[in-house]
Amino acid sequence: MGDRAEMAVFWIFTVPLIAASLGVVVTKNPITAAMSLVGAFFCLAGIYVLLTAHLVAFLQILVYAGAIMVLFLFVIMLLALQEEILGVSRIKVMQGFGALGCVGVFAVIYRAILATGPRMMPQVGEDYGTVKAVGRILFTQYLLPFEATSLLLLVAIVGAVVVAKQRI
Amino acid sequence: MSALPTPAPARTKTPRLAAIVSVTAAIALPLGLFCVILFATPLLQPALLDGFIRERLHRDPATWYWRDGVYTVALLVLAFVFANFAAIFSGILSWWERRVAGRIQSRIGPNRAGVGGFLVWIADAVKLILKEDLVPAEADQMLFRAAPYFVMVGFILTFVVLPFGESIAVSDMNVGLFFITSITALVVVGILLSGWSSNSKWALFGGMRSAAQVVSYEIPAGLAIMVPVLMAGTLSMQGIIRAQGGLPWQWFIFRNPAAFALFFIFFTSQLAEANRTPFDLPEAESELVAGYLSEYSGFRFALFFLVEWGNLWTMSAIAVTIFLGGWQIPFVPNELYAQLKGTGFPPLAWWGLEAASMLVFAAKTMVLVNVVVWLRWTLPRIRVDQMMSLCWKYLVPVSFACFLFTLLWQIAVAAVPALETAMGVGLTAVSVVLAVLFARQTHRNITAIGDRVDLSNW
Amino acid sequence: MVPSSYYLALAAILFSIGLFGVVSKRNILIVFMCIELMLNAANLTFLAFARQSGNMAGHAIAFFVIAVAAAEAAVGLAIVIAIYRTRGTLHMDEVRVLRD
Amino acid sequence: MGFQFGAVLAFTVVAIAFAAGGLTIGRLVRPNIPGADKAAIYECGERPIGSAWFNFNPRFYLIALVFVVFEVDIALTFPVVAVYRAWVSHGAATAWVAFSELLLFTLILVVGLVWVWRHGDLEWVKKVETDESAPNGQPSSLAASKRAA
Amino acid sequence: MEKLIMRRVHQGGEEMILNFGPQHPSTHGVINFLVETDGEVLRRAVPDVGYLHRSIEKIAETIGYPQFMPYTDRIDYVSAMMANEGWATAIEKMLKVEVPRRAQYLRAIACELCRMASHLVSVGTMATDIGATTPLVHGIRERESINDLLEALCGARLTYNYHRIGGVAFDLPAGWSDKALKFLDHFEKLLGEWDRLISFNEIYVKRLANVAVITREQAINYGLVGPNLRGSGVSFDCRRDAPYGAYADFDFEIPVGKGFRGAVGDAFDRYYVRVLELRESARIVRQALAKMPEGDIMAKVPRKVKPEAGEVLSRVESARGEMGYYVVSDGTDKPYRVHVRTGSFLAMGIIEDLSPGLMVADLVALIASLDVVAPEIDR
Repeated sequence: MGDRAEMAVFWIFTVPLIAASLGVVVTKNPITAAMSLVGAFFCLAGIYVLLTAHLVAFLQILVYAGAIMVLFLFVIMLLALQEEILGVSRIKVMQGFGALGCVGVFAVIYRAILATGPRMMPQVGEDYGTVKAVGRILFTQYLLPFEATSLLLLVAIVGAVVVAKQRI
Repeated sequence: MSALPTPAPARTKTPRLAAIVSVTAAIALPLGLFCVILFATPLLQPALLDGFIRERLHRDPATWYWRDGVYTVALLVLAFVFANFAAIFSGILSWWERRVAGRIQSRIGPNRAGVGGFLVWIADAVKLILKEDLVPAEADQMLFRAAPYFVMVGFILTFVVLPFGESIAVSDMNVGLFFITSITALVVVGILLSGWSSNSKWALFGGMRSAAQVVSYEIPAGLAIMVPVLMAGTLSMQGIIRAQGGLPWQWFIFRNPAAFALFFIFFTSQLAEANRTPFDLPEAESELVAGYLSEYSGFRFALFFLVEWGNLWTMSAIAVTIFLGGWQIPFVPNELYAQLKGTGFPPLAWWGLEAASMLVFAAKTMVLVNVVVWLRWTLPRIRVDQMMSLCWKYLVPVSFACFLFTLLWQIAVAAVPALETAMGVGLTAVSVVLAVLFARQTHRNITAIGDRVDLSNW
Repeated sequence: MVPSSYYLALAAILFSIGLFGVVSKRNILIVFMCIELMLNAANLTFLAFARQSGNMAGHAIAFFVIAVAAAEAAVGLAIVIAIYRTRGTLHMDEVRVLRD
Repeated sequence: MGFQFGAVLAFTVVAIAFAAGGLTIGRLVRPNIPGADKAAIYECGERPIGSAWFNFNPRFYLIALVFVVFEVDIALTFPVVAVYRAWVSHGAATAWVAFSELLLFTLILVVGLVWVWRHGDLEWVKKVETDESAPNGQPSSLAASKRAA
Repeated sequence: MEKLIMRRVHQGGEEMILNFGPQHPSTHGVINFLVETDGEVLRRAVPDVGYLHRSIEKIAETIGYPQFMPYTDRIDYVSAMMANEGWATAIEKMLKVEVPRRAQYLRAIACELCRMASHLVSVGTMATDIGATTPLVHGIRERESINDLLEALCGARLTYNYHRIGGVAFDLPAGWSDKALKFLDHFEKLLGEWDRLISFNEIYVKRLANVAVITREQAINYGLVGPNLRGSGVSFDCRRDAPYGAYADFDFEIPVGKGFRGAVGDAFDRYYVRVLELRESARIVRQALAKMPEGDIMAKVPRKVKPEAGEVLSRVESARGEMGYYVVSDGTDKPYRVHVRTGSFLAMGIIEDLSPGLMVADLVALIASLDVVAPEIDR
């Protein structure tokens, strides 16, 4: 894929990604927010593919769009959350400060990025980012975190079920 | 079959034009679709496209400024071909299912539009396009309209990695099976949205049931998929097929007893994910009227239905790919394809072999499609709590056990390679015996009530 | 070729949007979504750096981040359900008031 | 590589265009005669009682919860499973190491499943909470009419 | 205007209240249930009947006794023959008319064929409600053969109007017995296929066994009749315990629920009792054809039916259980009051009290297993 095409694809994903993320924080309706987030995750997966992270891209879709967002949708639908009970903070000042602070954070990070300057991506092998490559490092270098993840998931399932069952 | 045959009503003769049109369509449409796929899929991929331009047009695309544009157009054309394949084939399958259902229920089935009612699905499509499109006033307008798109995209995307033949797959990604598992998410989101946005209680029931069902059965399906991955050592669909062979005992299903069990688990899970009987709870007509489809009408409804019947093909094709040897032709080694293809533009012999592999794949898939149809018109529907306990208490633990068994099995096979072949031959023989016994019992049941096997009157 | 700074800037934007949501939104559910957004921004940074250095460690980290996000969402949403069913609201200020 | 994933994008575009195109063609040819009755929500021919956007039983949420954890488990196992065969072919020693790694990972998750099972969360709670309006053993219609009176 | 029945459900709680019917595929006609659900589990299902009320009892007061016969067909159009018979026996009791033996036999044959047709619809729709669509079509196919036979006998396929006060309208056509016997030979073999096809299908059994159990006491207390009562293990059948017509001459079993696949009185028992009754009905038809006496098919009945003042109750065993005709005469040529007691109406009474704790799918199974027919509820 040529450079121009790659740049074009980058923007094809980036513009909707930012729009969708803004949608999450701007909208009042939780369903719309959740759908924006789903859109954002799909665009992000596209960006991951551009970064030759194939496995992570589809893991992103599988786990985020397929599992976590289904969970969110379930909760929104089960609790029948309407707009009234959602509203934004009543303290408008908070919002202003929030926006200001975030712009500040962004400015700081952006300066740091500018300081490092635009780095060109190096060429990577055919194997980079594929299932097998990731599997290999998970099997060797990151073995302990890998096993720990299963413990984390075990704790999560127990904790979540206990909490959710409290008044069911 | 009745003891008191009433004289058959005089057959109205199909008009000659309709007869010609329907027979032509019945032959030409599937044939044409497969031909287009056979030629378009390899030809529109960069490698062959470049080769074609270089050898036949004598230009060098590498120097073109708009080379990516050419590829993009090629991809869009390819996507269009597959979208049409999905739409037309699901239409044809809907007709086929209704005909088969007619035979199962000792009635005729659609027989008005064209010979054998073949044109009925076109009539249906035209009718659904011409129908008024209703959106309930109290529904969430935007999400109600958006839901079919989610389902449609989730369905069409399956064709990106779905193989049809040796070189006939749009894309052989290294994450192939993972891709298929992940895009199911789109369908779930679409169904949840359609159920919720309708603001109808029946739709909500259907949407909830469907989402719960699809996500639950994704676990046994995902575990079942892992076993072929373990055996093939790759996630790529084509890679998994290449790891198998053309003869039954070279298929994954027979090479490992756990895979044999998991094939049925996978098939059951796929039935559940496609909302087919006995897992048709989400649109259980006699309980939920039409489930999440209650408020949909016209073309939006048609989109959901297209996906439902299209799923028949995709679910069967996936099962064929990972368990039943895919497009592998008996006694044709994988190397032969590469040898025939050579380096330049492939010769006719290669195209012939590709066509044969496609035929094998389509034939296997159609067998499974018919099994799904057969099940639908035979079995009752299970209840929602039974659906859940079947999944979590039976399928998931058994899948886990099979998965762990396969881990051991792979170690054993690595030590004694003959084990796999022996198991393959043994399980194939067992399956043949079981099939024969089943056929005998069926024949006995048919003759016991004085019926006979009658395949006439199609 | 898209330079790495583009990805990093994008990640910064996502992170800031997520942060804004966490700070200004008072609905627990939306706050959760914003946290997911921030986690994703972090993931994007990991992957961008991984790509820049040609090293796959970032992928493994992104992997674990996704797993953590899932665990967090499962527990978090369970808490959301519990709160909503006992208190009838998801407004963070009100939940805090009702606690004591 | 670009082609493989470009295909996903192209198929998405075409799928959306396909659905949108069909709806647009439909818009040109189909009738459009709206009416209040047609726009009503279907509830078996009666007027709907209340909205469907209503608290639904959280039973489904528990299922989604268990699902998420196992889905993540499967997602994490996939890449490891893909290289398992290669590891096994390295020799018996590596094979057993790889086996025990996957075994441990899976077993921890199975513990979760067993716990949820033991805890009774895979059961469908059918018990109806007895409220004051329907005392046990007494026909509820009596109680209901008492309340109505 | 809010429906009065809305008072019966608990509103404003955490339950969803929805209308199940009248336009619902498995309410077997226009019946409405107000369903209070918590997710998939029902809190209560309150039946709301009356959508199909046609004032048939009132019509009887405005027209003469013989003229009312076609209306009785419409009380229960699935087993119209028994509704005919009930009306005929009631008026015959009033007039003290002795029906000729041959007519009684013909009535028994027609009624049992009709019972078979009705049960075929019942078990078939039950299978459809559980989700298997094929058995219904096979059942309907056999029912078509029965309808052919009945059509040959009385000229109609659904609303027969075959009975007359004092006898029946038509004698057997030539060759009819052979046709009927040929059908029975075929049909009895088919019952085995029916069991293989659906009755003992594992999913089907799991859906019905131990679902909506009606105990023996409940069944008696709620006044259930017919297969619903027998499904709970109570052996009561008007044909045997209050014989009318020719039934005393025949040898047949009364199948009762034994807990075939679960508890006694569950949905499967009610279903399977009907399947077993199909065989018994076929037996009765065979016996009646074999023993068919010669003679008239009509008694001598005055042209103008004008019974003495008084009241009478007739009981017949319809496909949906005991059907009672209570007729009061004031001595004129029109009845003073007619009341029809039907099995479906009684069955509706138990649904509300059985419903708590059932699932939505179980409610469908319960309604189907009670075999309610909407026109019979409302009349």
